[in-house]
Amino acid sequence: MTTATALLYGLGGALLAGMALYRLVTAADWLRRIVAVNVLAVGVASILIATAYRGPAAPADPVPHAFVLTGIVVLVSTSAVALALIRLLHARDENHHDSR
Amino acid sequence: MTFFDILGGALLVLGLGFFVAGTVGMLRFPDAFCRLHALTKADNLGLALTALGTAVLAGTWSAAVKLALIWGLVALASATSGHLIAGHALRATDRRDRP
Amino acid sequence: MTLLLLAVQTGLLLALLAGLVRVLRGPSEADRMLAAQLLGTTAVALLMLFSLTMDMPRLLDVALVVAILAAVAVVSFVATGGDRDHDLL
Amino acid sequence: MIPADPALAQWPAALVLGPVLAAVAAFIWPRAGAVVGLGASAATLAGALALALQIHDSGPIRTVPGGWDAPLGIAMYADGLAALLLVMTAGVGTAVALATAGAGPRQGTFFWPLWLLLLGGLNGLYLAADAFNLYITLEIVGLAAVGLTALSGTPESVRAALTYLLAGLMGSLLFLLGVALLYSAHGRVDFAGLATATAAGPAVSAALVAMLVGLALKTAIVPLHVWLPAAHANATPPASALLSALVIKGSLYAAMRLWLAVFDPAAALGTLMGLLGAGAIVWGSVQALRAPRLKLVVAYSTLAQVGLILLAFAVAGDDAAAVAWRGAVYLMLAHAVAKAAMFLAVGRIVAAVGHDDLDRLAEARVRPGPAQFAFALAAVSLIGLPPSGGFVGKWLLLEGSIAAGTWPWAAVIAAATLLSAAYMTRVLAQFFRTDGVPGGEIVRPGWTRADAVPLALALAALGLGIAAAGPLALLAPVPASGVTP
Amino acid sequence: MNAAWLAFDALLLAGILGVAWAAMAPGDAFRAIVMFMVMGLLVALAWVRLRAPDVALAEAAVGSGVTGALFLRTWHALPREAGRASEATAARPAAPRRLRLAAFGLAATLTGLLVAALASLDGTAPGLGDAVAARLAQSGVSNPVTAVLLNFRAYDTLLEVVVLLAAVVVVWSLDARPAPRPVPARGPIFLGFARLALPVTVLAAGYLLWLGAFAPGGAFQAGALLAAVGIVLLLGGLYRPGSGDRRRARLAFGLGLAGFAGAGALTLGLEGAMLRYPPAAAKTWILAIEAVLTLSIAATLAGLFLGERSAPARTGGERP
Repeated sequence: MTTATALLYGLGGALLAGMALYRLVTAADWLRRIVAVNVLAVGVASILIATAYRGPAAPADPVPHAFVLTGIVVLVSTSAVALALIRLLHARDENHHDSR
Repeated sequence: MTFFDILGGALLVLGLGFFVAGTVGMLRFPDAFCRLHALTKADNLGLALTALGTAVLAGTWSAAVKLALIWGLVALASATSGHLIAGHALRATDRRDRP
Repeated sequence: MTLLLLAVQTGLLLALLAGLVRVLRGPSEADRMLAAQLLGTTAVALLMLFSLTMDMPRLLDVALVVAILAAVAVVSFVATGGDRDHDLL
Repeated sequence: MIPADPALAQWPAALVLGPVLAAVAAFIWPRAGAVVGLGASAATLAGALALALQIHDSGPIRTVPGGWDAPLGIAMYADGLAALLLVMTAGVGTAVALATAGAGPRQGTFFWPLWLLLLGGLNGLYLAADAFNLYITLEIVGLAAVGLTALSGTPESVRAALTYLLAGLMGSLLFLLGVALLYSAHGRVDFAGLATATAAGPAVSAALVAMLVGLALKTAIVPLHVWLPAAHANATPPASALLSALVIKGSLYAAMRLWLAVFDPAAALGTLMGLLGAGAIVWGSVQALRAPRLKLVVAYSTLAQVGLILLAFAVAGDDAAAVAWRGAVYLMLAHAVAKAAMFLAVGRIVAAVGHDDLDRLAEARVRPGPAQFAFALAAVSLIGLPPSGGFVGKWLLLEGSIAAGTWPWAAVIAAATLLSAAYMTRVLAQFFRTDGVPGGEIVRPGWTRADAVPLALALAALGLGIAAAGPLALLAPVPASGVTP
Repeated sequence: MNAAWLAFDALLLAGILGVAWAAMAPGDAFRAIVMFMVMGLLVALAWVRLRAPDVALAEAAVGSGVTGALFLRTWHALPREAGRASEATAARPAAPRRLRLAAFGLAATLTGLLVAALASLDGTAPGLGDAVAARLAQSGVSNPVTAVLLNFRAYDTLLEVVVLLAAVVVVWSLDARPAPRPVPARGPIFLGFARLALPVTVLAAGYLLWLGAFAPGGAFQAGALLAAVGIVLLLGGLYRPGSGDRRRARLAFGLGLAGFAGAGALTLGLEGAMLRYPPAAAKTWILAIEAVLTLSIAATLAGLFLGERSAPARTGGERP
């Protein structure tokens, strides 16, 4: 981390990751856990993007940017699956209650 | 400092004023309808002034065209959602009043 | 001049953060969505200023996309009733 | 480093592209799913075998898809270890696919694309020589595995799939965090460059910890295993077979590769891994001894078996470690084949008896002899009795730990054998008990074609012990040389 | 000046941290979702500040937009009382004190490790920026991020598209039956908006795709915008998928990967390495792949949104 800006956002990423981990373990509902996973991903991305930063004048390193772009798409895919499972879980539970 | 610098700066400061006013209105007004009223005016005008100021300072035609397009889109969305949110809030109030 | 732009920029960010209070408090879903719309517009304005202060005119493209998405998001929300009276699909 | 023979260089990429393209075809034309799936699985097996032979004859293959060499580009690397796992995956997968080909239409529609995506993802994982590339393959494997878990459609399986997805997602994000730290420390993520990079500091240590914890979550290493029993015990039998035989091995392989090729971990960390392994052996075995359902016993035994493999991380000293690693890899191989056989056999038993409640098995009127026989044969390999593949693996592991002078690990291996014998005996005893059958005579269904696959796999698990020389020859240089891509 | 920027960045970061915390806090689920979407917005601003406009675009479009829409769709499907954790969505009751302490310990350890790691970095690792710049001329495009994604590390991107397909396969495997439920028609205001905004969005998507070769933009961002169009069409009942469309949808989902992997196989045969483009035609290859990807990504993201059908429609005929 060569610049104060990069260090700032990098440390922010570390905090985000810690916060997300805390909520991930303690959250009581599935929806909140998926949000927490997304926050964790933002923390990781923050570290990568901060690593790539080379100051206000120089262009940034594009390779970590590509990593994060890939990560974003992977995460939306996984979140979609998780949310579909939550909906299905709820639908099954509801049917269960109906039939009682 | 050229004339355009001063003009652009003034427009941006004015734009900020509208955004601040809109935010204050949204925080202070008592119900969704008043807030809607404050919001649609504030963000339209605020963004218009900001876009204008940016265009003056950027000083290129391509920037100006893009800024106009952005403002148009936001204005359209704001008008639409203003109507729709009002309808939505109305329905929600109706529901609450019903036993 | 740059300092003035930076000050305006910081002012916009402060307004944005203050607007979060309405998202937090609600109380109705319409209130939260309304606040989110204002935040989206403020973010677009911030991106416009970034294009000047960071000297990256391409950021206007980012502003354009954010504007479109904010519009689509809010309109989709309210168009579906914004509540659970209507099924989504 | 690009091999002179261009035909050779195409094998690794083709092993990833083939299954992926087949998955698309199976998804678009569900009716052709079984044909496409079986064909692609068999073709992948043939390709993997050809690759293994090439590597056996002429050494590891390194290619750079895209034509840009690392660190900017991505390298693929195939050595004996990768080749062995490629063959294992395609082989076990083809067998499971054969067993599935007759299943119902709903499962068929989505089983085939999911399995083919899993196959392509695992192949990519084994061939990865780049940390970020490895991350994406882990995600492919994870998503396909979740899909397979939820395929049975029962509420339990949906809940298990959700838990599994979340655990896996957290694991892969921790892994990605490690990749980010590695990039920020070294400015590159290719294994070869990382291995030679000198600067080791807090960032690299943190990366190692994050990646190992992430992979441990995905491999279900006790105490990060909570998702596994529900996922493996509630999926359909073919899905369970694939999940426990192959998916677990993917992340375990990744940890092994990083451990051997990228990092230079402290001996204390190795000891810690060994202790975790010993803990997993005890916990998994005790749970297997107490589990009320047959499928749960089999699922918990996976925890114990993974713990056994972990012991290799603890063996220090070049020569001793080399022997122990070969044992660990052979255990992975034997476990994959035997566990697939076992889950498929359990599927047959459940289909015949109607439940897998262990206490009520002795009361069952129907006794599916062939499936029980296959289960017993697979149990021989899992316990590690001669002449099975499990025996060879355990023996090598034992030899390594004795050569290193670490007697406690040898004692753990012996204890693991006794414990696995105990929980397997508990199951087998129920198969033979007939005193609980309330009156009437016992029905013994004869052989059917569906029994062939589990039996063949169980026999293969035994055969791995008899024909160990071939596979072990591939592993000869692990890890003394040639392991760095 | 620097101090002013630093203050601005610190303020933005504080905002992100606060919004993230609020998004994960227990309580009203709708509030959490809106907070999450706002977080995406702020994070996009942060990426812009760190000179990563490509990532900012993707974060706004995919991270905040599409993911937010997915969350809202799930929120709709949950019961009214699910504002708080309902029985169905609850993983377990509120965390006991001991668990919270353990979680805090874990989180503090993680943050501590990361802070120590980041503080130890002295900026000696140069990264791959120079390597990219040196070969940019040979890549066929002039936007370095696109060059990395579709040329230097195109294999990673191919696998990323595999992940996308795997996700849609799983989501669609969760329930394969079509939904008979009719979509209510929308009012004139909505239709007026749609008539104006949707064509603009489609144009913007095309613009982003074209832009990606030399400026921030590209297939994924364009695909996400197109997906937004698709989602509005679906929500507004302007497009009603019939039973025959499922096949076509599968085709659209698979097309991107088939095209990309097919290009991989073709280059493997022609050039002897997967995704090594003929140097003179690199730009054509990249644009062709990106065009197919954009359409397929748009369809896939919309397919992930549509997903399996809502429960009452599915089980209506089965109840005793």
